[in-house]
Amino acid sequence: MNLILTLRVLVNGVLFGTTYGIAAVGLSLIFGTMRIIFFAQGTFIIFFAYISYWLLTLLGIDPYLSLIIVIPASMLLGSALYYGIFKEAAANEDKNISLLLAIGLMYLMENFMLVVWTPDPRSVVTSYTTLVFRPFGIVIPFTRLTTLFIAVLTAAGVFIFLKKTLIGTAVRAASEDVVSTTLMGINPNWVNAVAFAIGIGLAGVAGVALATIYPFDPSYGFIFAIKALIALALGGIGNVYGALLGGILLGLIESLGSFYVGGGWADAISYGVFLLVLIFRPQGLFGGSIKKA
Amino acid sequence: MANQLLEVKSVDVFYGDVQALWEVSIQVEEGTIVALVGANGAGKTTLLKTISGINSAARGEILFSGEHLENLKPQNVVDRGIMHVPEGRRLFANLTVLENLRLGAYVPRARPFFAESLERSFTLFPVLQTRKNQKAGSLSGGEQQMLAIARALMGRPKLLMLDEPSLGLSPIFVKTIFELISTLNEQKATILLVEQNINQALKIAHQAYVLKTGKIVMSGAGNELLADEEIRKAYIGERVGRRQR
Amino acid sequence: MDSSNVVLRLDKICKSFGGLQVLVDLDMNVERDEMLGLIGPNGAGKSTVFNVITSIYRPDRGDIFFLGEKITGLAPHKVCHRGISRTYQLVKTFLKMTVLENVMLASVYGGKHPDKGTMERALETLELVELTPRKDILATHLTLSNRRLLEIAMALASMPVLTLLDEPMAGLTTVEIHKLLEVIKRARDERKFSIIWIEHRVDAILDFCDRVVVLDYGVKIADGKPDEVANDPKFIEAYLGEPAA
Amino acid sequence: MIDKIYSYIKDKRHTNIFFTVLGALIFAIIPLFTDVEASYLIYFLFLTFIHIVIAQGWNLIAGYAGQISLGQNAFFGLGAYTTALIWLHDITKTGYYFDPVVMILSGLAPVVLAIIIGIPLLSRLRGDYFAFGTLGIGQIIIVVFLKARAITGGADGLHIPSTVYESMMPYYYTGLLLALFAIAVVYFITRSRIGFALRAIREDEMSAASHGVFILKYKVLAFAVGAFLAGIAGSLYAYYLFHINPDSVLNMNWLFYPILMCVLGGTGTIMGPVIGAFFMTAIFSFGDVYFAQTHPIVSGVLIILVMKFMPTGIIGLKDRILSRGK
Repeated sequence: MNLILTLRVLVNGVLFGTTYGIAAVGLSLIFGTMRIIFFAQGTFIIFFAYISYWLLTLLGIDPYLSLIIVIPASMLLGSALYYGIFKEAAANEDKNISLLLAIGLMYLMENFMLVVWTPDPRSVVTSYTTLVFRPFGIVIPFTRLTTLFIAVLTAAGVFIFLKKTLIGTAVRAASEDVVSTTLMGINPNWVNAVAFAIGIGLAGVAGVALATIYPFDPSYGFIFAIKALIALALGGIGNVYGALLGGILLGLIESLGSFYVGGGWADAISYGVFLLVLIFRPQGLFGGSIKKA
Repeated sequence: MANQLLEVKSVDVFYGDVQALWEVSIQVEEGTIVALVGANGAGKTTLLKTISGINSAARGEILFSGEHLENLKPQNVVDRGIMHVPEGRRLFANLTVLENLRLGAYVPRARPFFAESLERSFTLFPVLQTRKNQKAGSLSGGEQQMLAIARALMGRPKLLMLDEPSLGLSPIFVKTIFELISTLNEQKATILLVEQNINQALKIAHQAYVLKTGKIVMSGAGNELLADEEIRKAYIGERVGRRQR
Repeated sequence: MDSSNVVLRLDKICKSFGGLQVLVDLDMNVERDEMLGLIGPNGAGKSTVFNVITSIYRPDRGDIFFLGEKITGLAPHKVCHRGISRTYQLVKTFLKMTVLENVMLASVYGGKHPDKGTMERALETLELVELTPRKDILATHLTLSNRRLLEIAMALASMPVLTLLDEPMAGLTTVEIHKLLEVIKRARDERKFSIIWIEHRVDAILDFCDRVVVLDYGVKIADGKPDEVANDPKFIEAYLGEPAA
Repeated sequence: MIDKIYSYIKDKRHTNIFFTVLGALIFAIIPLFTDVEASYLIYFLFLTFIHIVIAQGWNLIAGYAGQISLGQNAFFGLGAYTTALIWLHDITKTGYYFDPVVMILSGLAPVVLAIIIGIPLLSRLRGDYFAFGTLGIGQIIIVVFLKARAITGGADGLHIPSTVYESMMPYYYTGLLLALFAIAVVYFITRSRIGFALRAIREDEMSAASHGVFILKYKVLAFAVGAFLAGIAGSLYAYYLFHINPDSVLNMNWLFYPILMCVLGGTGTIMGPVIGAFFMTAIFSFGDVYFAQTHPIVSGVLIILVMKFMPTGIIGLKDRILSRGK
């Protein structure tokens, strides 16, 4: 049944791609206000996957329930990171320094995790880990479906925040013109800190979601950062909505790539697509052109 | 002298090693229009940016209702009641008209009056009401300038600073903008206006200062300066405007 | 039309940014060894003309001919090799390089010249702008006026046929302006080349240029001898705004 | 006579040359006074030399031309694999240890990759976007090497027969020579007319172009030379490891080490990466010996602290202290 197989591949791609999508939305927000790619995003995702793992194994807290702790904690951590590390670099508008700071942070986090959790892969195992639905012969694991659900919910939450709240509008405004926002009386540090809080908060959500689906180890953070970056580029850097679509598209590309070309090639294919997009359509596949102020 | 809303006293400003303003002093009386005129590069925009806290003054004082502004960040200056409409408008092009206006009323001082201010803006600029859900970037140049001014008014400014509001607009819109500035003033707004359109600016200004290479070279009532032949020299040089040589 | 004497010809150049027409069907000629002034109010499109000539922007429509050959769309460095050099409104010298290194860069990469070595040309040009005593200090330590002179030296070090000067006098004091004018005059006497000169100081343009082109909203509104242009009402209106009353 | 030497050194242009030559002489005689086969010092210096080579490569592209490359691990790994493959198949028929031809070829293979990838990336992308574009080169090379199992041995990698190993001596001197070579290459490129172009591009691309600099050509050149240096560093490392696989020569440490060393010492200066390499290797080696597990955390903290408090590196620290005294 080739059709069913293809469908299964597609569904899996979408289900997994949403995790990339949430990560990319976080990257996109931080990029919008700070103009830097926050390389450590992937590493933080893995970090929160470990936190979720700890909460389960040490305290017996269900991963999905742990979101109640992880989301506020990660948002707090995000704003603390901004004020502690990135504030001066943001004020000096020195992008290279911010970039290297992010690299340093990623390096630090990854090695921290190696020490605390060793390089051996861990996975979160619960009673529902092996639960599977089979509508029309398509195999859909329960955890992936939940991930999709959480991703959609989170993305909707972020979009509503950006669209409906005043501070959300300010974040979008700052990603267009920071000076102009300060002339409205908006404190740029506040906006950046909010972007960081949401960015790392999304890493928290993505981390928990990832932990329920896949075994993970510390080095996976770097790969995930690249994946999120690819998703971002596909969607258009700075385009928050595009980032989510870009993530789903990347999930599809990987899923189709590993099915039709062979497992292991998926990384190379998605990277190839990424390069082509960067070179020929730097504004991304969705939406209009990048407007230069 | 009556109520001085803004007093700039002997301000020096540098860009790196280069001095851009030399002992500049101006006063803005409450309820008046004050114009800053002068050639490009004379330091008009620099002065506005210094008042609004984007640039910092190396020396001198800036007093607003008697309060020092020199070391405040731009967001805190806005908090005190100064709204600055920068050159080139700098709207948030991908945000809607309404969202732009909402951000104009961001400061806590103005936020509670949002609905009231919005109504006033829509009365002043009916066209903005019809386009309120359109992206700011899709407006025409003149409409964008209106939105920029409306956005600043949302902040309920005690002082409104306009940097080249007529720049890049077609002559018809230039006229509209100047009429608007007069109207605002009749409604008791205090306005500090930077303009290259010298005739129009001086015509509506109560008081004017002429800047040349970072220094105030002349000042006086708008209509006095308008009649003064010297100002043309200060502005675009000796030979322009003379009938015959 | 006798075109043998024309070095640069713009043919119906159009350029717009995001729906805003910046240049509209612009025709313009520069003759050999001519000093052409390009003036107009802020936002008239003057700098865009330079950016189009030096291929930083590609025109939407129209063509540019230099020494009889089409140069539209040529890479910027190739335009320089053909013999067009320029300065920028915001001085763009290389701050972390010494004065001599800056000029060397221009003479090494600006184009090949059989008779003179690159070092010889660099030193000679520095002499021309009187910066020889400062040749070993970093450009960042120069004053603004010396940085402008350095940028002019860089523009001349490639032995150009045509040089584009973008507001070389902006931000300078009267004394510095006199020196700059002197240097440009001397360079022209010694080297023989054409200049297009954008300037806000209209008096200087009228005094020094052989011919003046006036732009307003991207449209050429006057083109002629300085005296004719100075008394053209269209020009005065473009500059001062509509006459008051 | 002494006065003459002193004034020669005092001249800023000669200081770097003087210290490099002096350093080279000192390092050249060190093995005469130590037990080369047992000394940790020799191993430490050997590692430092490799680090200097790859750091100078990044220094040229990022520090001098201003284009941050995040793909140096790909070039390093490609160089290592090239050496291993030529050695195993005896392609050059020379077959001896530290064959210069093999090492040069191992530098050239990354150059080809750098040119193929560099031209489209550098002609279309600026700043961050270029950095992103280079980021995945390492990943794509890993995938290719894993998949081309017949040639590369897949995840297990390639084994060079370690029986040829006799002494640490040739490693040490080859490393020293390559480090000097890398310093000299970057020094002479930056002092030549190419150096003008690179520095101009770093400061302002548009202005450089309007002064006649063919920007793409020089950016690609810097990228390619950086790849060459990474490649020969990889080659030397392959000779040392005997067993190379994606994990050992393509891991992201080889992406971060050069950045870390340049940033630590001072990017865009000739001696910065050298100082940075000594510092970083010392810290890492010390950490390896005394607290093996946690030392990479320390280096992460170090990057952050350096970027936060002395963004111009150790070299820049000197200038900052001097200017504070003013």
